[in-house]
Amino acid sequence: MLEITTAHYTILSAALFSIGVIGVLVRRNIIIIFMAIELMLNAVNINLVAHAEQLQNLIGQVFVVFVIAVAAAEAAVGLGILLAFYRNKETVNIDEMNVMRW
Amino acid sequence: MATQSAPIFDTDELVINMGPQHPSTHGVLRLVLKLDGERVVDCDTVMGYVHRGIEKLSENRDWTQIILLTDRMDYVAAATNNLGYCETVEKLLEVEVPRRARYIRTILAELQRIGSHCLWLGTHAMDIGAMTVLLYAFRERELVLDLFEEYCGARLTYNSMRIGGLPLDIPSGWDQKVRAFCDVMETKLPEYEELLTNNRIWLERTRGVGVISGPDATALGLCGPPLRGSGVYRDVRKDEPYAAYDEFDFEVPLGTQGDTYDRYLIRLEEFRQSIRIIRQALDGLPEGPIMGKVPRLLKPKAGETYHAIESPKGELGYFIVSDGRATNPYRLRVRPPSFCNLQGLKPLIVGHLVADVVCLIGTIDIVLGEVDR
Amino acid sequence: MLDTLVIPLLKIVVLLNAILISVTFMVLMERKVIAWAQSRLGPMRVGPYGVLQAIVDPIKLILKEDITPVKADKMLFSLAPILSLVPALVAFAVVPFGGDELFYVADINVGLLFFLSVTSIGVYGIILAGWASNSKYPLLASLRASAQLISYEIAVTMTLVSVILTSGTLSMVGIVEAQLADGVWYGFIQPVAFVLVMIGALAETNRVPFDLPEAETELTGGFHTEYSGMRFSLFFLAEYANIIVISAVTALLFFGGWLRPFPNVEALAFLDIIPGWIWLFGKIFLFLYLFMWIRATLPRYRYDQLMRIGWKLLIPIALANIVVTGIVKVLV
Amino acid sequence: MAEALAFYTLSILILGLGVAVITTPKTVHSVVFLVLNFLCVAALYVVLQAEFLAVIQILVYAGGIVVLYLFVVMLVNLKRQPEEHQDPRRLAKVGLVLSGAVLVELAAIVVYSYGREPSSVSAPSPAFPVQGNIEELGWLLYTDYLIPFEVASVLLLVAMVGAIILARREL
Repeated sequence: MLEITTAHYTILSAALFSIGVIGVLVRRNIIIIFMAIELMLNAVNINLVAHAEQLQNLIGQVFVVFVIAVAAAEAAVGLGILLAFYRNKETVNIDEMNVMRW
Repeated sequence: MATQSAPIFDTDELVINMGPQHPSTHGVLRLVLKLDGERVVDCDTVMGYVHRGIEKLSENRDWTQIILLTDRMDYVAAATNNLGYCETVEKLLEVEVPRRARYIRTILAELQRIGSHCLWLGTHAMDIGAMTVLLYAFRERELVLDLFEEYCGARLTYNSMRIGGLPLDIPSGWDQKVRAFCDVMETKLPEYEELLTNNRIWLERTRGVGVISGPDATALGLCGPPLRGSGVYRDVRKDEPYAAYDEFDFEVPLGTQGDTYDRYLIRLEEFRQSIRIIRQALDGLPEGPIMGKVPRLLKPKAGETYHAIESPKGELGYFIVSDGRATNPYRLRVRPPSFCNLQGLKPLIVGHLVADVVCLIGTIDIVLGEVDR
Repeated sequence: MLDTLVIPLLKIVVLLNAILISVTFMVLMERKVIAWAQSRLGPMRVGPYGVLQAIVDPIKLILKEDITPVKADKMLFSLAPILSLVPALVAFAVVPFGGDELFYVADINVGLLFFLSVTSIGVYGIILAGWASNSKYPLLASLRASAQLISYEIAVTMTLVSVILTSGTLSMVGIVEAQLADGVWYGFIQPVAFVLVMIGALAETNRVPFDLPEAETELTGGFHTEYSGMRFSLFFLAEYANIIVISAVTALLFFGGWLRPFPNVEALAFLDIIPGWIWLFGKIFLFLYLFMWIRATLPRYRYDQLMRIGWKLLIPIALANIVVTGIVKVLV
Repeated sequence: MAEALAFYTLSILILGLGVAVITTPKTVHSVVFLVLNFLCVAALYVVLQAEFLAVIQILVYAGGIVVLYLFVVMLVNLKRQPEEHQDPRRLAKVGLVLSGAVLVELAAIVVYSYGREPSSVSAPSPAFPVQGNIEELGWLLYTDYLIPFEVASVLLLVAMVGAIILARREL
């Protein structure tokens, strides 16, 4: 129990990932859904870093750098779309985003 | 989609109240600004927070008591208010004012212009963030106030003139002090200029901000430095000389661009011209009485008159109707320069950023006591 | 136990107290410096030449009533000042006040990046303060502030890359030692970077001429309009702690930290009599004075001009500086 | 001992804040919890000896991306919460069950892979020692992973341009 192995980190990562999944599936506010996706990305990152440490190999960390870069891009574009959508429809409810055009 | 409706509100529009309690509305002016981001798309000027009914009150005061009320209009330039009122009544009464009194009045009015412009410069610079200029300008304004205190005992509301002349002759040695002040002021002006005139940030904040063309300015009824900043030659001191201005040699600075920077330069130049006028007046100060021949009981003939002077803010006019029976005016109406210049605020503001709003309130140089009366 | 826990904790306690006390005296110093610049006297009532004002002011602020607006978001309203102050204090963890281990809390291999990242957290305090107040002026100010801080953070970070390239290390102690090894302060090798960092520092600490988030004459006080008492003073502390830490980092990166001038010129060795931390404090003091001097002199930029300077001037110059530094580094 | 203490404290914080992010009714509070969550994750990276990533996590995630979220939340001044608008076609409970399934699946994978052979994944000879990892990380990024690195920069450029175009008034 007191010795922390990679398994511990993997379980933490799995739990955080599940929280993210719950957020995506249950909430309707698209901003919260975006944040849940960020949680999931973080869960993945924890996993990568933990394994990088276990395997004494930095490639996992390199991947985290890429994940962060992709997350930044995703946030920028996603929130841009969200703002454009909000300006037209006055809502951030994902259920109302059911048309491809507005 | 059937449920699609017009937007309930624009996401970007924000209505804010600037004032009546705001550090840079120079009193209790209230501006209702509609903002798109930081840009002002609409502006509503609300005033009247210091309305004291000075015009109405005047109808129940006798002619001399009203001088006291005029002090309270433009309270940073009380002497010019006194001057404008007294000259109007003198015109109505057809009273000749002695030359010495007219000279001293001119000196007082020009000192007042310097004092008022000091206050304007300080607060305007403060609004744009240059804190030190405020203190520097107030340091010199303090000297003006000292001179006034020595002349009439008051520092803000002077009540310094009487119908037909002046209540007091200048104290002995006062003219030397005024001369010394002129010298001091001349050395201090470069200090302000050093801090502002060529300051890059000051240029960026004032150049091209609040541009108004000459015809537009005339159409809006602007007066004083805002009008001259747009290149319109209009100065009551030159056009319809009063007091002793026709005897002095001075220039009226004009702007070319009509922006905030031009108005700033004009007022700075007016400092210099005021000093020039004061020096000429002191040099040529004639001996003689300070009160004209004024009847004991002031009872002008029935009739009306309008007389305007150039106050630091612009054209200050008084319109007085006398019914010939009472010892008080039948109607007194003031044309306050601040009020007229405030008309120009909205066209200046719309389209600019919030930060420019304070800069533009500063540049038209209003005093709310005068706007509301 | 003693080395891993007690001594670091002791250092932290000493450092925190030193910061807080120096902030109060810095406020006094600012008031005095600006007063002299404006031909005034400044505080004169409390103690000789008003020196005790530094003690009276905090007491006054603590005793003031703490007002929470009814419509404010209570949780965030309370959280915002804390979020503002904590990063400012945490940033001191990597600031070495001397080469000896006694003078710093931690010398980590990512020291400079740590400093940048921690200061980037400070923006939350400002945004949340503006939002939680549920008031328009603070909201406007906090939007300004967040855009400003993020923009200038990018500029500063990019500029510091060229310093990192020159020194080859991210450790604060390492950077100063690299300056000793190179025999020259980086302010002389990287003058462009120094100027950029100084401008960025003014913007990041919300100082004149970039003090838009708290532009009193425009926004009635900025993001902390609705704050009073101790919460307000936390923002105050944060701002001044930020100024001190950014002055310290600038001194370390560009002015050789605790090194004497011309550290490798033997003829000046007699200057070594003065201990290193005094050199550093002197340099920090100089920068603080510079901040105050600028505040007393300059007007304020407008929002769009500020953004233009940040994005169209500082960032391109910083990028060009990186390229030039890289080329020189490869060639030399 | 110290690692265990740090791990458990941080885990509880990370999970608790994660739950708070998706359950809080106010969006702004969610964002704040997300920031705190990211800070805790950064601390976890320090425990895992990835200091550089920890700092990058704070600098980019907490200091950049989440500020963007906060910005959007402040701009999108909601009059009504989306949750008040019920769409009968969407059932929250189904989502909950599905996510439960994901959790079970993940747990199963973990238990399966670690429970059976605890020592099957022993450390191979390290190609890059983790000590002082910035230099090695930089070395890797600019040699073996140069092309992905450059592609990532292009991605960011595209995202930046895209975001600017999307955020313009007339689309």
